[in-house]
Amino acid sequence: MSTTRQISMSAAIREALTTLLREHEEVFLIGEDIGVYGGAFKITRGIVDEFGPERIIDTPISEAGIVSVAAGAALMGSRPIIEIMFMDFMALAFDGIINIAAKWQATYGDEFATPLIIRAPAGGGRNYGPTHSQSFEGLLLNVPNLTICCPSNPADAAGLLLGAYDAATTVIMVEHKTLYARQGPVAERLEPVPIGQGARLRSGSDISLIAYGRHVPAALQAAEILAAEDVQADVIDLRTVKPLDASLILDSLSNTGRGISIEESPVIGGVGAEISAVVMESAFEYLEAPFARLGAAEQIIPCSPALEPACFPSVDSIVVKARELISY
Amino acid sequence: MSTTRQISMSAAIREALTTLLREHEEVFLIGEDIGVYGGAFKITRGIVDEFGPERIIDTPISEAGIVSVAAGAALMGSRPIIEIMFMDFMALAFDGIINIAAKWQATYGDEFATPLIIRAPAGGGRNYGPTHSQSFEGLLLNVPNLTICCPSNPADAAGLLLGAYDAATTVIMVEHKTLYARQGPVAERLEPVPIGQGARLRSGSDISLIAYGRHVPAALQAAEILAAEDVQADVIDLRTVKPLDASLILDSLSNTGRGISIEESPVIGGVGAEISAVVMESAFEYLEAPFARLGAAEQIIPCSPALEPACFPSVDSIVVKARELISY
Amino acid sequence: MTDDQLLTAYRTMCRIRAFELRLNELFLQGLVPGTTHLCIGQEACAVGVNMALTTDDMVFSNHRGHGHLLGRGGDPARMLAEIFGHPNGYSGGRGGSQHMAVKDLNFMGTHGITAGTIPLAVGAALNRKIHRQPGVAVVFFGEGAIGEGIFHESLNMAAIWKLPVLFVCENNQYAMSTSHGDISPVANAAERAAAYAMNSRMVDGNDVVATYATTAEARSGVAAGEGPVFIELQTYRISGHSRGDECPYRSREEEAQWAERDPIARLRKRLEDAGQWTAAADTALETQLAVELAEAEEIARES
Amino acid sequence: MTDDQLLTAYRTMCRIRAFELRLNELFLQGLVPGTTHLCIGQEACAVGVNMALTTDDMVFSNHRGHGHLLGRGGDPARMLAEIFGHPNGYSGGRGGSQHMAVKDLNFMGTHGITAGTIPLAVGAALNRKIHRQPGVAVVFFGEGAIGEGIFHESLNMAAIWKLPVLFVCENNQYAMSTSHGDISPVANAAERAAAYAMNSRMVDGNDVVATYATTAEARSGVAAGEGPVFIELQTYRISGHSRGDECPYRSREEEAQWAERDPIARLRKRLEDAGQWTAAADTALETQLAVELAEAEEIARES
Ligand SMILES: Cc1ncc(C[n+]2csc(CCOP(=O)(O)OP(=O)(O)O)c2C)c(N)n1
Ligand SMILES: Cc1ncc(C[n+]2csc(CCOP(=O)(O)OP(=O)(O)O)c2C)c(N)n1
Ligand SMILES: [Mg+2]
Ligand SMILES: [Mg+2]
Repeated sequence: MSTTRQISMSAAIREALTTLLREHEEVFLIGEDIGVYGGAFKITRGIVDEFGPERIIDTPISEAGIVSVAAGAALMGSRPIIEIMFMDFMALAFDGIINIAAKWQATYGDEFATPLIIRAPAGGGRNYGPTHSQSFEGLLLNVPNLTICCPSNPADAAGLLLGAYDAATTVIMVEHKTLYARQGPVAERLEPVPIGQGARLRSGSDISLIAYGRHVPAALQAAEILAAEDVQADVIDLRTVKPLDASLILDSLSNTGRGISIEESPVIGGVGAEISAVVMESAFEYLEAPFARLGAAEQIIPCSPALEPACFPSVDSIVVKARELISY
Repeated sequence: MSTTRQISMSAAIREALTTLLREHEEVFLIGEDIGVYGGAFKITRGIVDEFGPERIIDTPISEAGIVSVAAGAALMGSRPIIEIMFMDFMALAFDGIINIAAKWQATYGDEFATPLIIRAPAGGGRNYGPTHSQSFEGLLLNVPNLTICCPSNPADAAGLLLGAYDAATTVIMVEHKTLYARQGPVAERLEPVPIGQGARLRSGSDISLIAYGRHVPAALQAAEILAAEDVQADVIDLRTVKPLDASLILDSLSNTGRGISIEESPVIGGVGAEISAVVMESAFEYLEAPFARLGAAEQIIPCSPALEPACFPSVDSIVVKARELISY
Repeated sequence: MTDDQLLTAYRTMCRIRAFELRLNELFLQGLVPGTTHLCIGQEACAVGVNMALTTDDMVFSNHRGHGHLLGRGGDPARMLAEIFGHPNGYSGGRGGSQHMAVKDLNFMGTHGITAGTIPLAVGAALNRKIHRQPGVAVVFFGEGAIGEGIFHESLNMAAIWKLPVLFVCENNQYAMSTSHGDISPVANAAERAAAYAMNSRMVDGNDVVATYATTAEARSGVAAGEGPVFIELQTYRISGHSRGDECPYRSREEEAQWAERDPIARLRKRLEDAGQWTAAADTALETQLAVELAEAEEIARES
Repeated sequence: MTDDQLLTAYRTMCRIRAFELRLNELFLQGLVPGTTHLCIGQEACAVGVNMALTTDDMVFSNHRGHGHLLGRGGDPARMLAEIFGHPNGYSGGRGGSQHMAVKDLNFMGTHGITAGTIPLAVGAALNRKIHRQPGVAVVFFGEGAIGEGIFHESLNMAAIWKLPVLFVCENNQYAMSTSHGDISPVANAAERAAAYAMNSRMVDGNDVVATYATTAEARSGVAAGEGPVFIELQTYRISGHSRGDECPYRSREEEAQWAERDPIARLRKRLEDAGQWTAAADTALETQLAVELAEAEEIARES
């Protein structure tokens, strides 16, 4: 493995975007205020200086148009990378995602591919309130032909972008906004992370903690606490939530017999429901306790710092749930 | 119980709409071509003659606008009932559903309720192809504060509309288009069906068949076939998929120890995933075989009569899966 | 249009009409799955526009797209196969009438979501502009599509970026049952272009010559980088919206008035008046088209 | 405007300015969670429009809504409580700056989705029309909101149904970092109204008198059933878009030019010139507002 450096997830994403722009003239970036302003989260800051406004395209406030216009360009050979300023606004573009991007190639044939990468800062934890804190991976899971990635660290955030480019399909990149500033080791030369492969971040035979995005660090912390109680957690970072790495999940559960999914989407109909169902179908015989789910509460995400944290899984709630399963 | 008559699901829905319009002046219908044309499926045929174009509002082709404009009217006390011509087009209105209708009251307080009933002909089986055959209940399940109903027969279709009116929240009414012509017994005077209550249509102690919409008749047929093999199926019609009737599901599974969900949404991240997870969490100790899911295939829904049927559960696939679980 | 072009236009319009009429028959016999939308009465739009385009141009269609595809050179056999849901159909039977595309023809797709292809055309044009490639994007849509927000977002972007797009609005007076007057505050669809400072044209879409000429003229400006143009083609859907539509929302008088402006009859009269066409030629053409179509149907059925 | 109204307008504008300046300080001290959008420079819009409305009118706001709510009579203490995320806030702390509504004031909500309240206003007006109730719907939005499809769908419906809606576009020249010229093919936002055959007005939104007069005049037509009106208020966001915006997208010269047109300074000058106001009065007002605000802050903090 090549040497690494510590950089933030923002910097890693910026580097991956720059790399793709340099290596492939078909790539362009498109979104609101991504040029001089660098986007609401400053991910694209400075990129326009190198590539100019023809490839770093600032748009009107038109999420639906952005996605579908990009799909049209993709249809002719472009490889657009879209930024939707907050994932909440993606709801405005669901027709383009569901009825166009996820369907054109499947319907009309392989000559009609519309490969898109759609990046979106997502999730809670910043007190932005009900319309600026959602994460739609749980909802989008039910759309056939869609790929959904949820990186938890700088190397994966960059690597999944390269992997998404290679996959040449419609990929939703869910970037948790609380992770942008997090530092992590990244190889000198960025390496693609293949779509659909999770990673085991810690081995343990007592309980599986299956997480993605910002809940991966939380799961690792919970694992430390549990280890002090002699409970060894197997921590899985899904990295891609669609397609799920079912074999890694099975591998983990067949060892532990107990597990928890930890997600940013609401629990009902979310990613954990799918994981639980997959565990049911593939690891039933190994289960020693019912597989459990943690995720966002069934409500709006409030702005108040006093109210918001209770809406999401935490190191504490993971530990509590794990103890419950261990003593089941 | 009052005497009943046999009418089609179309007629039952039409009667429920007429009843609501007569009894509550706050109710109006809004949608595309619902007046003189009676809607693409002729559900509202003739209604405009009684109530006039001021209460049966034909709109431009503007799904997003229809939902959000109706929400604005609801905010001031109206009780709009929307028709989205095909559920596929609801993707254009997801911002209004997710970021407005499902959030306004929860965010701003009870004085700011936006009660809406959104009816949508949904699902496959009519060879309408990829953009006219989808059913989004699995996807919408992940939206907090939303109610989703999927009637399987005329009485429930009418009764759930009355129940949705009483519930005074945002209710998505998923009407499977292959059911419109189906006849069934309906009480002389329509009776509301409370939101959130499933119904046991057949008792059995060997296996639970948990279905909704058009798969309920299929489950009942499968139950007949299984009965001939001495397998007694417990057939549950969910009627409402959000909120799920978890106690009925538990009640059934605790008796049978085996079960299958049968849905119109794609399997991954669909309604069955949630049911499976609920079964995992509540009925784990009773399970004698892994709970199984049947639903739409992970692909576009093709137009071809030769290809489409294979995309959906069928009497056959239910029976085959049931046998598999019984001999597990 | 040259004399030859006029004859070609006439033949193609008749081919479209024959295709649609036959499809209607097959429908009534229950031989067509799903649904379909016929363009009877709008043949001059499909043909006039298509004839003014080059092979580099990218054509986007909508739900009422048989004429657009036939006008672009689509193979009736593969279209029928698609409509029947057979494997040899343009989309392998997956798409049916509302979802066919042909890469070789730069025909980028009919589509079932109203207004859904408008942004795709804008994106295709954006691609051309970035990579300085030839060809303009052309998108056909009905006047009803103007109600969709994506219409607005698309025209706005095309205008600010001066993209090579021709927005071709076939105003056939109705969106399903809804008359244009009931859903438009402006009398003519073309007036919408003002909001985008976009050039617009209003043409008699039942006159293939005018349609061709306007499209050709507009296209050359668009191709030269002068920015998008909005063309309103005023026409009429002679057929119902889709299967089983008895058109209770419009009057028989109105239908009769428009029948007098039937684009095929008009062109035939013009050709006859100019001595370019005869009743005998017409009978021969009719027979030829019937034979062609029967062959196509045969191939489609077996495919 | 009467002399009294002018003084009221001035005081309210100063109250809004003081509120926003204090909020900015609190922000910089890290005492405000989430984010917030200040309307410094746009006070005349909020006040001029609100003063021309009646209590029956329903006001819809957007993300930059503090001025709209204060202008409607909102309680600064409850607003600050909401912004702090405290239970006594207008939305119980759930909504924060971008999500507050006050039923008693018929203030139907600030909102975080750009253009999201435009259709709500149309729906509120539809409700009024069906039930023949008094009051018009008024919606504030920025010129950036015009990019959204829902803007188009909403104006279209309001126009065809002749609904009582005032569409108030505060054109503050920028949507975040994007200048109006970069995302609009037409020079003035009001030109968009042409696509809906809608009456429109263009006003100096930094002149509270003109804003008031135009709104009052437009409102009376709207209330009389003459259909919706689009008002463009030309103004400037003196503050950055939100926290930490150093405005690299605009020039210091431009900022200086607009600073000369500061709506508060202009109104003060006018009042002073007319002998209605003095420097002493101004100092007294400043003190009074500071005291008021400190009290509100105190209440908000403890709530
Ligand atoms: C998003 C969406 N909404 C509604 C429909 C249903 N629909 C199909 S065609 C049509 C009318 C379209 O009218 P217009 O655009 O004028 O085209 P025309 O049918 O007249 O050719 C409607 C409402 C649809 N296919 N997609
Ligand atoms: C649907 C949506 N897209 C993008 C944003 C992010 N956003 C917040 S305010 C803003 C600019 C709005 O500009 P304008 O409408 O002119 O209002 P102004 O901020 O100038 O008052 C943007 C892009 C959003 N909140 N909602
Ligand atoms: Mg039409
Ligand atoms: Mg602005």
